[in-house]
Amino acid sequence: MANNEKPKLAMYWSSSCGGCEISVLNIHEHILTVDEVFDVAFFPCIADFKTKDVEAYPDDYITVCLWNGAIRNAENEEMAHLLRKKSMFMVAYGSCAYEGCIPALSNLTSKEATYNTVYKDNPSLDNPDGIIPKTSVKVAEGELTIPEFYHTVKSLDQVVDVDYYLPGCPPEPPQIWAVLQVIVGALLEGTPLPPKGSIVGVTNVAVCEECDLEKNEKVISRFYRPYEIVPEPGICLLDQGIMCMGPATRGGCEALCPSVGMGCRGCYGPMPGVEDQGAKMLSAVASVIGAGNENMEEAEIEAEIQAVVDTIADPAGTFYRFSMAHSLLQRAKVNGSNGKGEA
Amino acid sequence: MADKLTFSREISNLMYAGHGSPLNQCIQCGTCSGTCPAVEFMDQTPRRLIGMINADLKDAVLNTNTYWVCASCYHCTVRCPAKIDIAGAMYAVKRYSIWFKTYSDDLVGPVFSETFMKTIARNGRSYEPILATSYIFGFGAKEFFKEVQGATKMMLKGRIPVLPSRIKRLKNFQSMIQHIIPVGEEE
Amino acid sequence: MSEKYEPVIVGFLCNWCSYRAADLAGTARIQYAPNLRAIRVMCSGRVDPQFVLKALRDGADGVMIAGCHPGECHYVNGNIKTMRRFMLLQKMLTQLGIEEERVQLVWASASEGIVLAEKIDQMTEALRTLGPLNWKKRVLNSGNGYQAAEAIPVLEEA
Amino acid sequence: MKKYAYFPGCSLEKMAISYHDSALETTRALGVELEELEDWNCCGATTYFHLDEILANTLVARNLAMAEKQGLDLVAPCSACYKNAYFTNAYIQEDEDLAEHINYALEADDLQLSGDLSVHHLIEIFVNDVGVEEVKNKVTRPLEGIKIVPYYGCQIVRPRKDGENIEDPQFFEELLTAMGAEAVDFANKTRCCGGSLLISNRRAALDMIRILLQNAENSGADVIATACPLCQVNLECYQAQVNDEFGTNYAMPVMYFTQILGLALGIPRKKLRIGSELVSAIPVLSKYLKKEVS
Amino acid sequence: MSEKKHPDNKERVGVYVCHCGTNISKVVDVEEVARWAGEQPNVEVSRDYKFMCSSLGQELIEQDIKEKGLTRVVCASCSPHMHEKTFRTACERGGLNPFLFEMTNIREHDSWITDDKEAATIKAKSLVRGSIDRVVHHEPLDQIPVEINPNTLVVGGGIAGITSALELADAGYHVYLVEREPSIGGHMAQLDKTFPTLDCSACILTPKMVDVGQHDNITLLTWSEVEQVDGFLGNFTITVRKKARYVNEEHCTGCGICIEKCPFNVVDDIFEAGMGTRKVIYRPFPQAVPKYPVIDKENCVYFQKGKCKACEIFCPTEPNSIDFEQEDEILQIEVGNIILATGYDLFDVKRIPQYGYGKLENVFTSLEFERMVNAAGPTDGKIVLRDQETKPKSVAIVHCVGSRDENYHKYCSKVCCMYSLKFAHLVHERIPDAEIYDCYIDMRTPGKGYEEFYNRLLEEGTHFIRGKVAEITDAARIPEEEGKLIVQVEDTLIGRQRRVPVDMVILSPAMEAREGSKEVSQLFKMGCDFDGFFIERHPKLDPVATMTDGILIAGACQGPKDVPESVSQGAAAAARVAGLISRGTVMMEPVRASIDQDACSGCRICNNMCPYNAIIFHEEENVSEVITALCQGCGTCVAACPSSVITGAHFTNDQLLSQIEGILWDMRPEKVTA
Repeated sequence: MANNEKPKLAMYWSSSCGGCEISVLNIHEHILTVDEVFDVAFFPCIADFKTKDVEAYPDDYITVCLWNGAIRNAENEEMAHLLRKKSMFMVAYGSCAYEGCIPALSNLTSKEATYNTVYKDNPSLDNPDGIIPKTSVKVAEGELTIPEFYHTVKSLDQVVDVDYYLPGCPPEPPQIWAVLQVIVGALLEGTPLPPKGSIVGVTNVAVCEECDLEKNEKVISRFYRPYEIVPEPGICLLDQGIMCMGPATRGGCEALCPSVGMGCRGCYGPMPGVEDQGAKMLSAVASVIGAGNENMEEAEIEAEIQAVVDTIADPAGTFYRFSMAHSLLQRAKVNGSNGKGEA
Repeated sequence: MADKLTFSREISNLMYAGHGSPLNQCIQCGTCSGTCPAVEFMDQTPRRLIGMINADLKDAVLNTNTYWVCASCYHCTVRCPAKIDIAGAMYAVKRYSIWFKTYSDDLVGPVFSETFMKTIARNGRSYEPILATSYIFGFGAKEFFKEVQGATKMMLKGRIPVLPSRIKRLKNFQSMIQHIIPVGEEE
Repeated sequence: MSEKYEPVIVGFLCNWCSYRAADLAGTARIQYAPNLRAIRVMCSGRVDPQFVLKALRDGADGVMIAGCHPGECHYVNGNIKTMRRFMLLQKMLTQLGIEEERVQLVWASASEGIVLAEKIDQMTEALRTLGPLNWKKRVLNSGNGYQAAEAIPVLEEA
Repeated sequence: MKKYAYFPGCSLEKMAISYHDSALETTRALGVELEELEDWNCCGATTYFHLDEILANTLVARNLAMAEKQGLDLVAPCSACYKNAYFTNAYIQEDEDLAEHINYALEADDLQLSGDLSVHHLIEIFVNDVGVEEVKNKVTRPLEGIKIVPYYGCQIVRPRKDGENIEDPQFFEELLTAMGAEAVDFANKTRCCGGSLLISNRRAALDMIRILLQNAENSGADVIATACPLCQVNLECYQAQVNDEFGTNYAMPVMYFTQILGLALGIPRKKLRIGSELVSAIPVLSKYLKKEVS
Repeated sequence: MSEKKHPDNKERVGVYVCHCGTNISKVVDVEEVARWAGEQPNVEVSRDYKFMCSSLGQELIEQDIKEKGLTRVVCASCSPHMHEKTFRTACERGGLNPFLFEMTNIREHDSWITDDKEAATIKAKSLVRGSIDRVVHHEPLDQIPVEINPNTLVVGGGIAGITSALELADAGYHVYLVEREPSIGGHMAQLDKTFPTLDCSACILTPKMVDVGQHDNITLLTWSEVEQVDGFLGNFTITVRKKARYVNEEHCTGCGICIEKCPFNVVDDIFEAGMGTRKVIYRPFPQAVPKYPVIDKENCVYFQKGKCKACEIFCPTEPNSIDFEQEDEILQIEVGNIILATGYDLFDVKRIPQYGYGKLENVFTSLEFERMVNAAGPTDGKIVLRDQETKPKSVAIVHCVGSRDENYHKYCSKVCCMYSLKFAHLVHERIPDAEIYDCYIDMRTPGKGYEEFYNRLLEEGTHFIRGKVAEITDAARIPEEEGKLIVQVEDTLIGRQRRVPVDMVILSPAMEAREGSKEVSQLFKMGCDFDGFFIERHPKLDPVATMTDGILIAGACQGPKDVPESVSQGAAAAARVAGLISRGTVMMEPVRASIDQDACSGCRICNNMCPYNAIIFHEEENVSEVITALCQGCGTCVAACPSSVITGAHFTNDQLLSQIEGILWDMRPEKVTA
């Protein structure tokens, strides 16, 4: 970047909760540095920009685009392509952009089912005519269109090329600052950039390493849902039968959740070399089920194991809470009309 | 392995619910014939009959009386070390010979069977006297006399019915039979 | 493929029992459906659920995991761990709309060539009745392309 | 008290009516209810299997289906009927194809058979359900000093029923001992009586009967107990023919085990139709019958 | 999007498709497969050849490695269990690490199971593609040397076990011989004569037993049972329970006075097969090794009622050898190899009621007869009926009692024909005027001098009846049958049922697997078939080894056998072990798990995955570690590790995932037209 202009920062949200935007402000006084280093080129959440403004920018005009949110509909995809075109660095910011996160859980069901829940059978709404969104509708003034709602939720990198990933739901302040530093450093001091595709602000060891709870050999004879048990302090939650994705999740968060007695949900995504975080955790958890041994009759073994398996209410939702869109199967095979993924 | 329909194959096919081993598993050990309580009255022992079936000696097999002498006591079947349902096989040969009318006329068995079946098809239940008339000619005068003697004695003791009994839902019963094979029409 | 649909099964056979059972089936010239494509692992306990999902995603219509009978595992109890994983996996697969018949766990000792052959025949038939899975094309609508829900081939759940 | 669908079979209507009556008497005395199958049909005996296996099984299936409809297990006093019922019932479960054929035929009489009822021979009711001990307790007239042949015949124990000792069964002996009688060790207890041959091959049948009578006499028995009308008629009604044929002079009473049991339970002999047999059992039983008078 | 490392440097793979004569090529279009393989990514060269396992076939591979600089080799032929070793060594000769080779099974798994050429060829292609994509991810590995402990455990002191023990001991290696009875000798010690040479069993066996008893290299543990087996080839740890004898082996001289003085007799069901009695303190038979007696606690009046002690009172040794306080000892033994020679049981003839055993008193079992004709036996070798005096004038011998019978044992017990003939001979010899009827299904006498022995019996005048005996009864029909046993059988050669009246019947029961052999096979972590016999590694080429390295089998525990066969197997097993020991170390497959210490988070999921306890946890570093020496390579921990930091060498995730992808090459959306 030979020019002496300030680098341009953009942040856009697609299918997400908005927590990521807030998290940016969480970097406290650093936000001032950000302000002095960057010009904000596009940030609908804090300043009024229109899409046409962005369209007007020359390509690669924006230095860094922090994209948060999953790809849920045609508009999301459109904007993704646009911002990709206009930005030098596209950062998948937060779990939704990285691997689908909560929005992608709707991949367990169908578009119709989602519509039904949102527009039809839902106690809180009043829609006697059962109207559901159509991509285009004719009115007196002419034709109105809204973006198409996709059947399958995707992560950002499933639609556009992504330079860096910043996992977390939302990312933790130190990480955010870290990734901005990296880029700023590169721009101002010309320090080398991490290789394209890097996941920044994380460690390469699972959460357990950062978790101080005492871990023992695991033999789990039943699982508890958070409301069913008060965890014994100081002891590994998984050892107590409380589901904790820590073992299958990248570190970097300082094990925030486990340290306060809440099992890790896995928002930092899979470990290096893991194709499917959910499957891996499933395998680990099942392996330490304390049921069945080689001296029992097959039927007994099955019965014992089944009893424990029954205490895991919603495996798909538990193991894929954040990584559905990036999982191997990516979505459920569902009957288009009644979308329930569960059988 | 050839798919031409051999006699042995035909017989096996007739053993529909026969849940034993196929006939070609026979090791010719003779347990069946050693067991058989009626073997002395057979012109071929059951073992030989199996052997002959496996050798496709169709006519030779059908010309024996062996399968009609079989009292279907299943003693051979339960002892067979190859788990062949020998009594079942005997039935199969009986069926074959009745269907293709290959049995010799001096045999009482088939005639009896047919009458028996007709009686049931007609009444839904069997009835000894009717049966008697149908096979009695199969006997010499002496036996005939004896039969009657015995029969009369039983009659006196009230052990032979005077009239045949019939079942109520006879029509359904008969059409049930029709569903399987067209026999038993009232002629 | 066009005239009669031939399902493709990826089989994970343990080195000591089921792979040998398959060898035996061959040596004994037992004729059975050629639809299973075997991958040898040392123990059914090596089968990572990722493998199963990978196979389904990459186009398999079904996955068979085969090991030694419980109590006969060459590694004492590897197959018990397989059972644990398999049963939890099955529960999750139902949530993902994948019929039970598509992923099966079977036992076959080294001497049970016939047993394995029968299991493979049965599974092949079961899959034939279920029809093709063809995940990427029929469920993900090939690669990353999008498609409205209406266009998604509707597969009734079991 | 346990209740069963009771399938008497053709013989018990007349020929073996004493079996029929004594069966009802004894079961009642021991608290078992037999409800006669309404509109039962002939099961085809062994003969129908000469003609068509599916048809034969269908005849049997009709009776089974009617019992199933009433939600009762089936009891047959005739060994041939029992064997047919037992195996048709088993095949129905094993063999879907057969089940399909049969049920198709049964539609003609608005019946269906799933095959999940169980089928018992009458004697099994006393041995398994009532139990030998219970019988013992109910005996009011122990038959001490009488030697009885426990004659099983073929089809109670054959063809194979898994896990049972079908070559040297013991339950009949146990039952007789419970009545206070002495069960003689009868080598030919499961040897065929030739019943089904009487018509087709008389010589054979008579010879087979002879062998049994001989064995019975040699073993010093007073009476032969049977659990099958065919065996009974054979062994008894044809003794005369046997004697003529082979110049022997057997006079061996042959009774239904239910008649003997009834006696031991103190049921009056008329009700058991003791005396309707051709070779009278009265002499052998006289001392127990006297008790009846006093 | 996980950072999966794809090998940027393109590998050079050689693919070789074998015709296996016509075994493969008659169903699979091998030329086509080879041609097609050539077009697959990373493939440098691909060929088809008549016999890849032939030396010429192997040379092909070696040349290509040298000339075409192959870095990976795939061979599509038979099962890896058949020829993996062969081709690995070929690669090695070619200068390529043997583990850069992958085998594709297109024979057992393909050409032999279908005749659908098209389907078979498609299947072959996908299997080959799977291997290609897999082998690209292979890494060079070195086999792991394992030290072999030179001591050997032999389980079972029958003739097979005795032979193994002596062979090894004479070769200078130490042997622990464990026998659960009070004396070694096994079934052979119960026999009188051995066919076909008719030399006295005891005369040839006793010297060997004595050798075992006195051999410096043999630790003899009788009246003992193996309770636990840990470890693996080269280093087993065995836990043995040495049951209390109540006789102190240090002091006992085996004088036998205690036995003499013991006032109580009990029926000897084991050695005398119920034919004779023994004292409560006893030695199974006079030539027993070791000589020390055993007190049968259940029947000992002192143990039951608290008085007697006759044995102690009369024991002449100082200090007294009787020790009522003695307790079971638990011993730990370290060995490198195990030979199982646990022998067989005899079929329980009571299971065939129609043969009347137990009901008809003069029906005997073969073992009873063996004891009877044994000069040292209960009747001093006299052949008599149960009444102990009457000589039978006629004897029937019944073959195949429980053998060749789907109701009991499908298999042929192999030895019965011969020992039945032996019985016939012995009766001829001892009761020259007796009529002997030998009822057989087929006369099976394959063996040196066996058929000749059969001929000899024909000359001696045995009446042979070809037919399986239907029943044995005492229900006479004619005067000649009165008071006799009647053997009812079809003489199949004349096609008539015969009723043969005899005084004595000898049943020749099947040999069956020892009761509890299934438990034994689990204890030793090896296979046993449905009849309960132990499974050999290869039925033809490897009859004494098992699927479990370091565990061998000999004698009748592997299947029915006669003495000569058992002996040769005993020797063969010993030779195997001796060979291993002399090598000192064995090379083991490097298929082992290892944990990336830097990436392990210490979650401890894997800690109790390992059946061999090869995984340990380091508290201070908070990481787990696999002890390579203990790891057996099953890969269960690899599958369990939630962060994929455990690698299973030669079965890595990359290798297997790529194989899956490859095997499904024809199922990719663009290829599927469904």
